[in-house]
Amino acid sequence: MIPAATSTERNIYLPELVSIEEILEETRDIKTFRLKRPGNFHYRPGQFAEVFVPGRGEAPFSITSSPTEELYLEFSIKKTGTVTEALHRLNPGEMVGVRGPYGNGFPIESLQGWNLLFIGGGIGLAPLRSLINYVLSPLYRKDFGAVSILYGARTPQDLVFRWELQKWGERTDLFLLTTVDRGEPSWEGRVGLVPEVLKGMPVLNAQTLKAIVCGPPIMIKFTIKALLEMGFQPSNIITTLEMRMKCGLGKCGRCNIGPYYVCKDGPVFTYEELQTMPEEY
Amino acid sequence: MRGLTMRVKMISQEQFRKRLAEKENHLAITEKAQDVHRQFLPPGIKVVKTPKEILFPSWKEMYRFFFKERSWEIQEVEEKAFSDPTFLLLLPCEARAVVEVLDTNFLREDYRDTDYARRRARLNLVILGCPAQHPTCFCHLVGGSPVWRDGKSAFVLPWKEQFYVENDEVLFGEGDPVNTQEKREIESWEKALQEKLPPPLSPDFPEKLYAHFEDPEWQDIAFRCINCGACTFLCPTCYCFDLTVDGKLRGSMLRTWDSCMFPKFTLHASSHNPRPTGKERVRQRVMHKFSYFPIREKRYGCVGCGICREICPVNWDIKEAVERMVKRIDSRCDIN
Amino acid sequence: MYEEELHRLSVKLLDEVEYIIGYTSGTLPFRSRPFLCRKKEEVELLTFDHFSGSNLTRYLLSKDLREKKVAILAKGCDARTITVLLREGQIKRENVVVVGLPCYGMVSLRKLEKHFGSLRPQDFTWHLDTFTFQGKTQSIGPFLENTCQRCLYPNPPLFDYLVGSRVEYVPRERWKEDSLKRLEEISSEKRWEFFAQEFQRCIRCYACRNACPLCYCKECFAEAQRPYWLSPAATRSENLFFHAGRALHMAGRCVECGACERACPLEIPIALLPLKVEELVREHFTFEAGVSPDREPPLLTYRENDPNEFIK
Amino acid sequence: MVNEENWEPKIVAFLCHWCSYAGADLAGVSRIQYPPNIRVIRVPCSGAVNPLYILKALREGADGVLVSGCHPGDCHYLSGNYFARRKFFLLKELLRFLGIEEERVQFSWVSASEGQRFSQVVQEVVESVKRIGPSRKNIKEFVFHV
Repeated sequence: MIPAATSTERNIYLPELVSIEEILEETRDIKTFRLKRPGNFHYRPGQFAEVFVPGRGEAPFSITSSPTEELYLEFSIKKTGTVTEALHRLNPGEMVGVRGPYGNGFPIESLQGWNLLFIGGGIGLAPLRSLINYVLSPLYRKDFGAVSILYGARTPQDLVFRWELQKWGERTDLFLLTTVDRGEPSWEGRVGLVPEVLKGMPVLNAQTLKAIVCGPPIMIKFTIKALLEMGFQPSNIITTLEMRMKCGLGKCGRCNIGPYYVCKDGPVFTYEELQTMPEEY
Repeated sequence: MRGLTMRVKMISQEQFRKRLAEKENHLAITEKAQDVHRQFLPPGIKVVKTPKEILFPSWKEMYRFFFKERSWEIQEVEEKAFSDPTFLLLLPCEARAVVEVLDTNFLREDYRDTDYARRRARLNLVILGCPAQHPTCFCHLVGGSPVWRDGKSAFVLPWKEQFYVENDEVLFGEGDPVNTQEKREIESWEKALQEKLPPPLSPDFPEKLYAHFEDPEWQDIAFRCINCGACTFLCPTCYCFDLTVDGKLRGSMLRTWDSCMFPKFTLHASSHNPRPTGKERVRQRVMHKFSYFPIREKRYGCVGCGICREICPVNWDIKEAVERMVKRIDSRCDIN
Repeated sequence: MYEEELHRLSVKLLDEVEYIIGYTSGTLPFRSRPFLCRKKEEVELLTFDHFSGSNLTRYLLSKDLREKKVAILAKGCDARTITVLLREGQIKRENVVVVGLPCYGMVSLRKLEKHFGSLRPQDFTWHLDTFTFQGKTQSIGPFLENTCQRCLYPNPPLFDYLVGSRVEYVPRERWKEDSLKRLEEISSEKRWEFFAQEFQRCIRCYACRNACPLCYCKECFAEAQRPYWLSPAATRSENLFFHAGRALHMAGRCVECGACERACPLEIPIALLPLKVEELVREHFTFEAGVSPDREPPLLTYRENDPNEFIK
Repeated sequence: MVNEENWEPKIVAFLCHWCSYAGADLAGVSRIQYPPNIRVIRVPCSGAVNPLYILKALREGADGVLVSGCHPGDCHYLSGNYFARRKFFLLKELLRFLGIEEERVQFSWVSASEGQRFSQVVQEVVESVKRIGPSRKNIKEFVFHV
């Protein structure tokens, strides 16, 4: 017969309350929250967690800090809905619930030994940052080849992780290119849409490169088109998908694209897998 | 499936009715099972519209939160004594919905839904076999049959003024043994019944349907559907749920039924909706049960009970939709 | 009813409109269902019988039909719904050709089965307001839906074409069956027990809301997050909140067609609430929804002598 | 859940800013005593009180709801209370039809100068709600006490 649920068995929907240690204002509508890391919470870059705001609701956010940071978890959250709005009203020291980690995360094993090209758009840099810092950490840097990052945002005010971009820029083993869609007099860097700037980048040898793309759906679509034209194999293009999620456990039935549950079988997919899925995301 | 150790017995109709009447307050029966076996049943048994009312209730508090001494606290909801029945009389198709679909989703090893697991372990299924196929059902189409059982739960089949009972120790009490000749008779009758049924869908139908995602036929199939949640809420296999918070300074996280027919089911915070109109949502309902779920779990997500056909306000018919897609697939028309 | 006349008219109509929204026979006994007729060959499938209960006007609001020129079959109550939608600017009059159907009332299968037990369609032959079963012809009155028994507008007040002949009597006077009146006569405590027991059963599948052509809000208050009115939990108090709220949103709009009650999969008599509100509007604000397009709706205007004694 | 003797009803009062709220203010300023059971919510006009506010208050656990605005004719927005009156009439009759106690939802017109009358109105409302006891018919099922 079906084994009865023992009372000790964990209620899979129960979050763990942790305190907010620090809140960093990235842009006018994006904040980075640094939370104390819940007990035995082990995760891979690219995984996400359900953040529960008591009295308001719960929503999934990709973890933007790298697993190599033992003490805390970071989420970069844009104010768009009821839960994010409630989060943006919180102050350091208040409590939120964290449940997870969920999702498959980036395929670290298949990235090892390859040169990596990270392409981020707006808040899409958040999930990538977890992988970038993981790759750049002293422990794992040797496992990966050359790293280049192309990051675009709408305007200079929308650039996130500015201090980290600074740090990445100073590193010698890394090529960073930041662009904005609409420039401003105070902005000396590149101006142009990410897919165009990508085509103009110095000659990239597509055979030894894996591209990891993250950003708004339109940017992903055109970037992937550009990558294919540059000779990237569909299996070497990796992206994360955005779907409405509630449970994060592959049970509540809403985040599916075809037979795949984005919260369990994803959110990270290669473009090769995306091609087999119906156009419904 | 019929091991030698299977305990079988024959009981009379009076004993069947008497024992059920005795255990009345531990019993529930699904409305469809009551319709099919009305003449054998004692009055007064609690009727439920769908097995989900007991196993996966339409709303349940998952945990509570409250603000006390300047900090939040989270508390599990202590289980008050279950008043739900411990025996559920249901038809083979509904039993199949519980065993092969709801269990698959809620009792998966990686994340077990403890509320469902507790209720499921407590509930004994009593499957009442159908003497013949009801006009509105199509269990044959999806690999079921009017005499399906899972070999573990009790099974009862009306047989020549008596009842053939399998796997029951508690409910119906003592019965006279079944001699081998009678047993063979029952088995051959069952085999004959199953042969008479029309053929099921072809084994590769899920993959073929998957390829017909962009078929324009979906627009016509979805025209009359008004996108309410009636079919999904009363369907024994639909398990989609929503997690909503209710309450500000003290409240609960509620797990409630949700439906792929509602537009907010897949609405993104950025107001993008991958399934914006009725067509995508109706297509999702059919594709999930006849393509996506079978591709993942190697069995159909629909058990052919026909409840959604009976209760639909505009008589949208899932069997008709599947048959139209079968015709589209057989007519070899390539759509992309 | 009126099949041949309807088919002849539909063939002619298909020259000037792209679609005809009508009814066709269903896949289950005693059921007919909405049907989009596009081509002349499909005209034969159009039917109208005592089980064509759904209100077709809601299909006029769907994205792909809204801009097109469409003909629609409309019973008395459906035609009133079209007037309300025109008044509320949801549809354009020139896009809609209304084919009026004088209606003798929709029969409730539940009442038939309660009286005759399980039935087969072939045992019945249906005439305008009587039917023959096992050789005996009897009137359909006692088996009509609750709303049809108290109907005041069997003939469509608005139409471009009228099929068949007008209904000579007003059903409410003829059948003298009024489920709303019966409920008003019992004590308020008993009424509460009745409603509490019925709302306990509701599972909030929103079939009633989605079947109603006048419930076309982009985001219904029952599913809103900002502001958050009620939770999706189908408890008695939340269901009461939803149904009372919806009934109030129907004030001066509900045409008493009963499509919400017929849509309910659990057969809960939810139309009682909008009907009660509509009765109040008729009595105290002397207004009837969807009858004359130019009258000011009740909640958009006021009068000095509106009821006031309930206010301290 | 709540013992009957020392039970104090919780009443939500929607007071229109221009008249009833000012009336309540006047009652307070002139030290007129009235029961402390009402929780005041200031609204621009009685016409701004959506019947869903009242149903929501009952759902969240209010034992009684009072909506008070300017006398017909005094409305700062000229016709706000006239429109409101029709909506309140429909809500009151619908709740009565459902079999919910009359006293749960009460309405009044109190002008800015009627401080005394405001305290009488509140007095009446609190007494009548006390007579019918705590609200059980509308309160949401998963309320819990910490």
